[in-house]
Amino acid sequence: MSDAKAIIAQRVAKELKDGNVVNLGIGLPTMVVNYLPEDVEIIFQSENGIMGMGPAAEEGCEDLDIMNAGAGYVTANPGAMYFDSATSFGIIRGRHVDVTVLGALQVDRHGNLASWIIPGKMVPGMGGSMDLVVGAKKVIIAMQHTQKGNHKILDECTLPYTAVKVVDEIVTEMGVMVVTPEGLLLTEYNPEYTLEQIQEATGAKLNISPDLKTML
Amino acid sequence: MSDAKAIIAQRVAKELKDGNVVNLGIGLPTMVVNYLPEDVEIIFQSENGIMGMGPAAEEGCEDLDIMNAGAGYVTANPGAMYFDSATSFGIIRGRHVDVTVLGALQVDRHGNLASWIIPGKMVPGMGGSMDLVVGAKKVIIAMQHTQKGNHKILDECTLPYTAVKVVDEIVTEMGVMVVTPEGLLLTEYNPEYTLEQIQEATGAKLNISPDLKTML
Amino acid sequence: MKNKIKTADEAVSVIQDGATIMVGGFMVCGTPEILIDALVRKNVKNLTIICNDAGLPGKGVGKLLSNGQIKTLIASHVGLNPEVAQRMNTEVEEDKLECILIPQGTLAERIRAASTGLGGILTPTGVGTIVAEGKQLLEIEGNEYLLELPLHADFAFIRGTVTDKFGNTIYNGTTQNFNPLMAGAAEHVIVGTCKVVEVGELDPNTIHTSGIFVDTIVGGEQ
Amino acid sequence: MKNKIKTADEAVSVIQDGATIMVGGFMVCGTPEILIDALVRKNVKNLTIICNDAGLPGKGVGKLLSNGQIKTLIASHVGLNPEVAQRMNTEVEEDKLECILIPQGTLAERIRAASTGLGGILTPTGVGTIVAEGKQLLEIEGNEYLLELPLHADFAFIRGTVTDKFGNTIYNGTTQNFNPLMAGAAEHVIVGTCKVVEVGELDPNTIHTSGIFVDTIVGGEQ
Repeated sequence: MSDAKAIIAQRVAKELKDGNVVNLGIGLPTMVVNYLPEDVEIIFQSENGIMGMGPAAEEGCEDLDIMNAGAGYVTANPGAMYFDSATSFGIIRGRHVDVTVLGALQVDRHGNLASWIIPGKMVPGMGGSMDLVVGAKKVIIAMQHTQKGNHKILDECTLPYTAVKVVDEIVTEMGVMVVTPEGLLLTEYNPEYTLEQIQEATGAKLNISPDLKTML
Repeated sequence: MSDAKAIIAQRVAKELKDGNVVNLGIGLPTMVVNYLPEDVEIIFQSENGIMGMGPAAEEGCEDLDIMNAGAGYVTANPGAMYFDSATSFGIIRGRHVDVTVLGALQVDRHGNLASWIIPGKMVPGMGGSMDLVVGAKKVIIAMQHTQKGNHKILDECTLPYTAVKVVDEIVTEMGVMVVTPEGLLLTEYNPEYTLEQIQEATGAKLNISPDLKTML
Repeated sequence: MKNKIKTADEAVSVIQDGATIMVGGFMVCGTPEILIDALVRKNVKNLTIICNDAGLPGKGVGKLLSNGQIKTLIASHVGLNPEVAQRMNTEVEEDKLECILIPQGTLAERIRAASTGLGGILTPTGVGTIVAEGKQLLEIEGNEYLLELPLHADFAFIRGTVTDKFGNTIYNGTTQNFNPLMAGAAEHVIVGTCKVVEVGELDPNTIHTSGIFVDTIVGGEQ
Repeated sequence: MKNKIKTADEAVSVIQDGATIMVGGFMVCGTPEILIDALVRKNVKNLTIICNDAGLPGKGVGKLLSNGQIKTLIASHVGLNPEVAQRMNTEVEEDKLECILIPQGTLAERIRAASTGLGGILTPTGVGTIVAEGKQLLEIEGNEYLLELPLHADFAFIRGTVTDKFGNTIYNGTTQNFNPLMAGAAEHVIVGTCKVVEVGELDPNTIHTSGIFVDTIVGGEQ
C-alpha cells in the first residue's frame, strides 16, 4: 500500500518543472515533495495564504502563526509571502498556479472530478478544491487506482462533481492516464501489471498510446 | 470671489464630525481643511491610495512617493495607511467613506450631478468622482451658486451625469440646500442676499425650510 | 477621537441572540480566541457564524458549536470537527445545526464583495456542480460564470498580531486569511489582538487593515 | 531558477508594435520611468496603453504620447495632460488618439478581475450615465449594477521601491496604486525598481506583489 503511494508520488514529482507554482492537496499529494530532483526549485502555494511554503516545522520549533491548508505547522522559504484569502484564491482562480495535485473519490473519462462529498455519508465541504481545479493551469489527480477493489476511474462519475472537464492527468500506482477528447489515454504503465489488469481495474475504456512507456 | 469660496469652505467644515472618514475633491473642497475646529479629528482619504492624509508637504520637504489625487505632494498623519487602487475604491464603493465634498458643473433638484464633461469642449475624464458620489454615505456639493451668471442649480441637468440621485446637500456662498423627495429645500441662507435673489440665481424652485437659519 | 479599547466581555456585550458573526481564521490559525471565549460566557444563542471552517473541538468556533450557540454555520470545510456531522444529524431539534458549504475562494470573494460595494461576483468555480443549483448563470465571452451574492454580517471577530489604538492592524504569517476581508463586511468590527501600540508606531506601508473598519480593540490575544 | 534581471532595453525588447501595455502610476507617482524611456527608444507604435491617466507632458506615459506611440489610451482621467485633447482632435490621421475613459474604481476592479479569474464585476458606478451605454445592467436585490468586463494586457510596467531577485516587490507610499493589480493582469510583467535585494531579505508580511507575477526586473528606477 505505502509502496503504491510512493510510486505515485515519485511519478507525479516528474511533472513539476523548475520555477513552477504548485499547490499540493493534503494526504498523498503532499508526499510529492519527497521526490523532487535537487536542481528543481518549486514554489509551493498553500491556499490559506502563503507563497513559498517550506517543509513542515520541526517538532518543538513550530510557529503557531504559520500553517498550511491541512492545519499542519510549516515553515516559510526565503522569498515567501503571506496574503489574505481573496488574494490567495485570486492567484488560484486567475491561472497563476501552474500545477495542482489532488486526490479524488472518482474521475471520469471526460475529466470530470468528484472529490468532496458522499451524500448521506461524508460531507466535509469542498474547501478550496473547487477553485483549485478550475483555476490551476494543470490538474493532476494522484490516487490509488481502485478503492477496496471498486473502480474510481469511470465512464461517468456517480458522485457529485467538484468540477467538470478539469482533470488533465491521472497518476496511479498502475499508470499515467491523460484526459483527451477521445477519452482516457494510457501513456505510461507500471510493468508490475499487465495492460489487461490495468484495464480490468478501470471503469472506463483505456486507449493505449502508440508511444506507451513504463512509468518507473 | 475668494470671499465666496471662504464662506462655502467654512460652512462645509461644520458638516464634518469627529472621527469621520472624508474625501475632498480638488479645488474649492480642499479649502475645507482650513476651517475645521481644533477638537474635530477627521481622517482624510485620498483615492490614489492613502488613509490618514495630512497637510500639503512644505516646499523643499516633499516626499515624491507621497501624493494626493490632485497630484500635490502631501504628508501622512500618524496612523496613516497606504493601499492599492482596488482597495481604495473598495473603501469608497463599500460605503466606508462618511462624507465626500466635490465641486460640480450642474446639480438638479433630484440630486443628479454633472461634473465631468462638457461634450465637445472639456473631456478630462471622470477620475474617481463617479465612484465617490455613488459610494460615500453623504455627498456634499461645494460650489459657487452660479457660473458667470448662469444657473448651475437646475430642474434637470443638461450636461451628462456623473451619477443620478446621489447629492445630499449643496453648499454655495448663498445658502445650504438639502435634496429632498419634494425637491430642493433651502435650510440656511447668507443674509447678504435676499431670498428673492437666491431664488433668482437658482434654476429650480427652492422650498424654504420653516426652520430657515442664517448660514454664518 | 473615541477610545476603542475594551475588555472582551465589554466588547461582546452588544451582541444579541440571532446575530450574524463573521469569525476570522483558518483551522483556528488567526481566530481571536479571547473574543470567542467571551461570547461563550455571554451565551447568546441562535447565531449565524460565517467562518472558513468549524474550528476544532474545543478551539475557535468549535467552542460555540459545543456550547450550542450556533444555529447556522456558513463555511467552506467542516471535516476536521466531527461535532458538525453529529449536530447536523441530531434528532434533538434544538441542537440541530444548519450547515451551508461554500467554495473557499467564493466565500472569500463574496465577503470582499460586501466590503467593497460590488453587487456580487462572477466566478467559474462551482459551474456544473450542485453549488450552482438555484443560482444565475451568465455566459460572458464564451465562458460560464455563477453569480454569487455579497455576504454581510452584523459583527466581525478579527484576530490581529499588532494593532494601534486607532485600530490599524498587522497580521503575522498565515493568520491573515479571512480577517482583512471580514473587517470591511460587518457593521461592527471587534479586533482581538496580541499587542496594542500607540497611533503612529506602525509603518503605513505594512498595515493590512485600516483602523476605519475597527469599532473595538481587545488586547491580550495569544 | 532563471535570472530575471535585465537592462531596461533588454526588458522591452520583447514588445512589438500594437501591443497592449498596462502602466502603473497615478499622475506619474509610481510610474517606472526607466521602462517608459526604453520604450521610447525602441519606438514601437500603435500601442494600447492602460493607465490611470495620461501622465504629464514629458513624464510617464506622456512621453509615449508625445512620441506618437499610443493609438488607444484607456484611462480614468486625462485632464492634466493637454496633449491628449490635441491628439484626440487632430486632423492628422496618423497622430489621432482614441481615448477610452473609465471610472477609476471600475478601472481598478476590471484589472483585478482579469488578475483573479472573475468573469467581470458588478458595480453601481456609472449606472444612469453614458458610461452604462451598451453594457448589461443587472438588478440584484433591488439595486442596479453594471456588468463591466475584465481588462487584460500583453505587458505590465510596474514600479517597485524594493524588489528581491525573485520579483517580490514592496511599494512605498502612494506609489502602490495600480501597480499590484496590473502585475496579475498581464501576460508578461516587467518591474522597474529602485532597489534590488537578495531573496530572503524582505519580511514576508510586508511584500505587496509576489515574485510569481514578475518576468523581468530592471534596477535603477529613481
